[in-house]
Amino acid sequence: MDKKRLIVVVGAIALGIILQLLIWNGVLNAYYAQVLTMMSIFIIMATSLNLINGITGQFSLGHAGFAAVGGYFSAIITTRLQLPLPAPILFTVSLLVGGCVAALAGFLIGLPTLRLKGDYLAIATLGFGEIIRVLFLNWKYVGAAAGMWGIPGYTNFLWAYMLAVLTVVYIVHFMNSSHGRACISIREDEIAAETMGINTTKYKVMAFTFGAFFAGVGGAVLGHLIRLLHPATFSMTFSVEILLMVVLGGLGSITGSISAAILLTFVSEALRRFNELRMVIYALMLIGIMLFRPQGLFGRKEFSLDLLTNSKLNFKSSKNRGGEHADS
Amino acid sequence: MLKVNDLNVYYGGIHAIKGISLEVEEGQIVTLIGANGAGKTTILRTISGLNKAKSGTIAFKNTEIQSMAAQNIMAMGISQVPEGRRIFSAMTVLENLQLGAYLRKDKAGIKKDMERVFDKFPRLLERIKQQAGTLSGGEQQMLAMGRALMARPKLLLLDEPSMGLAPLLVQAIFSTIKELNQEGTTILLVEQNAHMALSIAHQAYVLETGRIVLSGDAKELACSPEISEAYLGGSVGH
Amino acid sequence: GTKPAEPAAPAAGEQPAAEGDIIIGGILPMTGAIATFGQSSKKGVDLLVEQVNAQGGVLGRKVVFVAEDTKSTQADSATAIQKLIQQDKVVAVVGEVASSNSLAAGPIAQDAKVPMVSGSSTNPAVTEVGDYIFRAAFIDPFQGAVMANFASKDLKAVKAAIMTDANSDYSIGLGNVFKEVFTANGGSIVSEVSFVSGDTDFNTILTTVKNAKPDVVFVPSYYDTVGLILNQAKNNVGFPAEVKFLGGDGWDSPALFELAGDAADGHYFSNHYSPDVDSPEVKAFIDAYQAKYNEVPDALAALAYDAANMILKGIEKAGTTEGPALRDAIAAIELNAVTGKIKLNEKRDPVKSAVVIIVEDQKQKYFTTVNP
Amino acid sequence: MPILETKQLIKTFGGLTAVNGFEIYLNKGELIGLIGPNGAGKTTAFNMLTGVYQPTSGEINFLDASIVGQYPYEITQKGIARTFQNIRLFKDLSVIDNVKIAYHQNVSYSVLDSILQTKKYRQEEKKITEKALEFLKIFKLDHKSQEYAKNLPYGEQRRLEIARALATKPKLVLLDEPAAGMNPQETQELLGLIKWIREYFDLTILLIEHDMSLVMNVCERIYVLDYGKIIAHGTPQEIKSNPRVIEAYLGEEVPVC
Amino acid sequence: MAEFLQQLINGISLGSVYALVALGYTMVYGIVRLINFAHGDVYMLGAFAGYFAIRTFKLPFFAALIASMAVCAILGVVMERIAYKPLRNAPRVAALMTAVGLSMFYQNFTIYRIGAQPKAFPKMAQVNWQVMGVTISNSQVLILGTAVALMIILHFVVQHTKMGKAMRAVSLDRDAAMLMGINVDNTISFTFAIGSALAAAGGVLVGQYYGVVQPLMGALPGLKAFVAAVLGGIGIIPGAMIGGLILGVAEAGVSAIGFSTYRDAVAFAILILILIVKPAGILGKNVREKV
Ligand SMILES: Nc1ncnc2c1ncn2[C@@H]1O[C@H](COP(=O)(O)OP(=O)(O)OP(=O)(O)O)[C@@H](O)[C@H]1O
Ligand SMILES: Nc1ncnc2c1ncn2[C@@H]1O[C@H](COP(=O)(O)OP(=O)(O)OP(=O)(O)O)[C@@H](O)[C@H]1O
Ligand SMILES: CC(C)C[C@H](N)C(=O)O
Ligand SMILES: [Mg+2]
Ligand SMILES: [Mg+2]
Repeated sequence: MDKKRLIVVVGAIALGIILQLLIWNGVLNAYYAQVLTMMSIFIIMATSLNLINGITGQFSLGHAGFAAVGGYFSAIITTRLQLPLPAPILFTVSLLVGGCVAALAGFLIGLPTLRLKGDYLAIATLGFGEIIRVLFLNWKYVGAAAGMWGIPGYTNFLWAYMLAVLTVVYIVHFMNSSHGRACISIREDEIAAETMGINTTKYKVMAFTFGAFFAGVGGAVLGHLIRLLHPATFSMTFSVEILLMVVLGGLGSITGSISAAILLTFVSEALRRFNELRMVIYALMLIGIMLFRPQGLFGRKEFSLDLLTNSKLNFKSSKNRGGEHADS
Repeated sequence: MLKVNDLNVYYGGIHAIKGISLEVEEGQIVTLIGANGAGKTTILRTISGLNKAKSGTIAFKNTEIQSMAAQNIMAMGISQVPEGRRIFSAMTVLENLQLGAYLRKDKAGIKKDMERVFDKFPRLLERIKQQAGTLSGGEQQMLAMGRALMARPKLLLLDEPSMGLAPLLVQAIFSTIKELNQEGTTILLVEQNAHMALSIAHQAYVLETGRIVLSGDAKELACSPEISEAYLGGSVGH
Repeated sequence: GTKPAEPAAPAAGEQPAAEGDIIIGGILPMTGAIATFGQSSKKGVDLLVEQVNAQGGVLGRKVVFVAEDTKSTQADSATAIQKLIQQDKVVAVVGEVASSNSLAAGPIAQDAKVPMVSGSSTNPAVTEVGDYIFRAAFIDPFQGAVMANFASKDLKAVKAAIMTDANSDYSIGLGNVFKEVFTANGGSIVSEVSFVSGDTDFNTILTTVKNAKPDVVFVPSYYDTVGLILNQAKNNVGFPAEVKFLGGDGWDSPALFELAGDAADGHYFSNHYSPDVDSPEVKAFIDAYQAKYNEVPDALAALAYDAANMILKGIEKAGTTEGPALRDAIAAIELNAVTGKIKLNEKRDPVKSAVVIIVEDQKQKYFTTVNP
Repeated sequence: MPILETKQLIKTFGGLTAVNGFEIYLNKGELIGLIGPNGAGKTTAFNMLTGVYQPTSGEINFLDASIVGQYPYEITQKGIARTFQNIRLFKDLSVIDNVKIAYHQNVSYSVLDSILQTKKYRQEEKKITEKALEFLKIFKLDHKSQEYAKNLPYGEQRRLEIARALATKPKLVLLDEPAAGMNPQETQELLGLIKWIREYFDLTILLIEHDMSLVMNVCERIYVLDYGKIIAHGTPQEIKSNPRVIEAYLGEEVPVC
Repeated sequence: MAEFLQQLINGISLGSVYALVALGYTMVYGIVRLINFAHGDVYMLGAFAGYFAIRTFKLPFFAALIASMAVCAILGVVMERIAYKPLRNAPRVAALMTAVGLSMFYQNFTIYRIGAQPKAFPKMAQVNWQVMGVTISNSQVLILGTAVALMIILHFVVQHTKMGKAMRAVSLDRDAAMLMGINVDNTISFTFAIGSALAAAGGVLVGQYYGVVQPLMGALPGLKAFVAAVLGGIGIIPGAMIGGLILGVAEAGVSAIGFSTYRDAVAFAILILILIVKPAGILGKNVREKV
């Protein structure tokens, strides 16, 4: 790891620990802790969707489905199996299991959708997400329509935050490797990528698998935060909400996703008490931002390129053309 | 017929056209040559209204058109074969040609012009029902030309019509341009193939990074040593 | 960028709480899939707070109600109640409407020792979360059994069909209880179909149900859907008039008759109260509600009104707003509420009688009372 | 022994036979031209050679093995690289990233290596960056390595596309109209470049071009395609004077001065 | 047999509701390549416009239908000018997200202004016909008939009229279309006007068919219509009809054989299977890009 990046990562970890200390000694109350935790979860969700949508250019609307798989399977580990493990280990195991089963789902969904492009892929992944939801809705073992409750509240801010840091580090490192560049080249021009010797199938499936893994972890963290899982949580609206964060931050920009996840969570909180007007204002704000910055807050750039990526781009006078990949 | 005066065009901060003035006499072929990125396309797009000039005037038949909308400029009798052909790829060859005549109402005239196009480009008739996007590069160029002709323009703007064409077709295209001109269409021609362009043009302007550096009679320019040095690649011929 | 959220400004029209006021929180689905229930509930509580303050408040202090939107989701319910407890220091919370959301909010209230009273969450699990969680409604098993017994005993039905909303645990829960009790009574279930909330076309499943030739059809869902179902059953699918449709408290809304028209006539549902029931509470509530909002209250409004009332009466009785004392006071409450007599059992669920209502001439009519 | 040989390649689109019995061979180290009227099927032939289209029938042997039915990436990995008639750079990426991507198949570190940023990853990444810069230097693009590809002038984009193709370490390069859109001056430069890369990288080259000043000056042999069929094959001198080719393709010369 | 036929009729009438909404969806998509997520909500607003036209302004049904179409046509044009036009040269997802924002706005603004409670939409006098033991109502026939008629008209307009050619030209290449003398702004406005008027017609017809209007009524049919449009090949007008009918019949079939809890899952599974076989939808041509 180069030095600058090491500083960022160490700084990020330190920030997490400081915040958690403030939470423990009550400077930040449980509400702030909850909001910070939600922000972390959305960072996990948004950056992992960015891997699929922004970096690899595959328009996916099924992220909620992966989160559902991760959430439910991790909760099965912590509630149904009665494993004789201490809580932190049990939680770790459940996160891994949730992530892996979600990754498997991502892999399976990635396969048949390879033939599809743009909007067709979007609707197919949306369909997969809905199918997953309906399956949970009918699965009595996990409570079916009543949802699964009594999940231990293992998630605290520190867990969510550290997992978010891990996710971001993973995705940034991946992005900056030859494998990540392969994904980016698929987004830019699939035919050209193929003639560069890149197995586009492999990398699309890989992006779906990795993206789904982290979405699964995100779902697991969420489940152990609200201590309840309900199929309705993982509806299409949830996928759209995460997509909003990715687009708002800038497709392909990890710092953009992070900022947008924080911003939208914050705004949604700040507006909560407006009740019926809450979503009206929220919607107007979204439209406003999109009109004002169509390429997203960060475009395709990173907030501090020096620190987070190897390659420094010379961004002069260029119109961002992100999102062209969505052309069918 | 067309008078461009002190034209300045910007792309964001980039000053692409720097105070250019040029004139096209009715009935002539005027060619605009220059290296890649000199601003040739930009001038044509500004004339046809796709780009807007920051300052300067463009007068067509004594009417100032620089602030008119593209479709209204077309309606005045200016037609353009854009760079990169820009045919309607998911439409058939026939539909592309019909769209060329979008502003026209004279059915009989349209039919006649359609025949004229097929006469000049028989390949298009062979492919009349084919999706334009699957045509070969050369076929697409023919279609783009044919489509522009369907508007029966008074002034035809051609942006690199010979690009990607087989030698035989390059000759064909150039003789078509000449024919069109003889039939009364005024032509402003942008070309990389300076050789050919100068051979059919009356007047020529040489462009370098947004400025006109040379202008004059095409035949004279063609034979001038500076031109053949810089734009004709020395003594080239097959 | 991890700045904590600032407390939001209160929405227009709401008075900010002053020193010494009693602040009651509300977590309600004001937007999202079940916004209609949240809005009715809020109207109910607002009415009560207005009435109480007009009479000098509670313990001589003014009552302030702050409602937070839950967007009809679990995650938002959890955050909303957290915010009320931490930021607004509410002494108790009304809500959530749906059981699944109450289950997400419950543990937080329990941990913070702040009583939470849900008006309409009917899943038994809601109050099992802990001793700070209460409700004003009866629970699903009771209501489902009421209608199953009513079907077999009063209507002498032997063949029943069940239509449930696959997305709603309330609906499915009631369906299951009905099935259990009805078959135990010797009846048989001839058809079970489901739909999802938001559907508008029920012709297909109604055709299936009709062809199974049931004596009764149990549709434990909400009035917006039920209105359409009854309408299509009569007008499109042509159900014979002898086949009775049965439902639960979810049917209770004037909108049902608007949507179903005369197609609702002759069918039955169970409810917490009937406007016909000659109780002063019901009459006063309906009059006040109509005066304030110019519409007839639905069950959600009545239940939320009662839930908030349980809290305020609890405070009065406890003489304090301290969590543990308030909890004990609410647990021991006896209240002649709009939706019936509320007295809680050891599971903190009200032991209430249910009324069965028949629809006649597009109006509710009291039919019978069933005691637990 | 030819490095590439095709037998009776046919490609039809619906009712249209775009390529009809295409047969060519390329010996190692040769620089061969493929010319023919527009729509003759030249690009389609390239597309079959690189796996972008599946031939309707026929054989393609590369290095003594059939490559019919393989994916484009497999064919690239076997050693065939190409450029496109309409430039297909990764427009929104930097010049150097364009070249780095082409190195992908030669990268040996795993995903795990890159996540953990192991020594292997760091060494190889360093090597890739160095190599890519080296390539850019060869193509005189190194001073623009951080520029967006789409911001390059046309001629440089063409050069970058060739550089990118060569970075895949091919044995055979297919160039589809590399001089299109270039002025005569630039075409002359390109001509020199093509000759030079063949020597330097020890390549076999097949190129499609309509600019006779290029084709006739660099190619050792030329195939002429018309209506999907090879109608002539020979040295530039033979082709220039072939009446069929003149009639179908070249036409008569027009003197200017 | 009679039951089978009845269910088929049920499926077809559900499908024609989807088709009716999908037509406008697909047309707007076909011309501006925008998944107008707010389309389902324009349908809802159209239904409300019809509701108020009948309830408040006491218009007869058909006058209300026309009024609602006119209101929504204007709304469509305004919406395009304000929210989509500035994004014409922006990445496509930007416009998609604005559409999501608009959808949220329409839904929540309606909830805010009118309330979330459903309202009863006045029904037309119901006539049921019995054919071979199968019940068909006049509303069903009206909706199916309208959908088919609109499909034919739209298809004709887009494929064979001058305006239609202009619309398609705009969809393929705006600059080139301008060079043909086409007024691109007007063409796009026209597209949105028609698309939104169609949504409104759908809203009013469906509103009266089911007898209800409410702020979220556009969400589910909007989604299903989108699925139907994709199924048929998005941008292809007859595809919307085919997609809608397939979806409707499939849903009815799944419910009829007793799997109603899995209805949506099966509908989506069918969609995915069809897309795997035909990646551009049933009528879509899967042309590999020519390189
Ligand atoms: N859309 C654009 N955004 C920014 N800069 C542009 C744009 N289009 C053209 N330019 C710049 O304007 C200048 C003139 O470009 P123009 O396309 O007019 O040149 P040209 O003479 O037609 O070149 P060519 O021979 O390559 O077609 C160039 O420097 C080009 O990079
Ligand atoms: N995907 C396709 N669908 C239908 N027809 C096609 C397709 N691709 C190519 N064709 C047709 O096949 C023929 C050969 O096209 P090709 O692009 O190979 O020509 P070319 O020799 O490269 O011509 P040019 O020199 O103009 O580029 C053309 O008539 C073209 O219209
Ligand atoms: C309003 C309803 C959705 C509430 C329902 N009784 C429940 O417990 O979930
Ligand atoms: Mg140009
Ligand atoms: Mg070609």
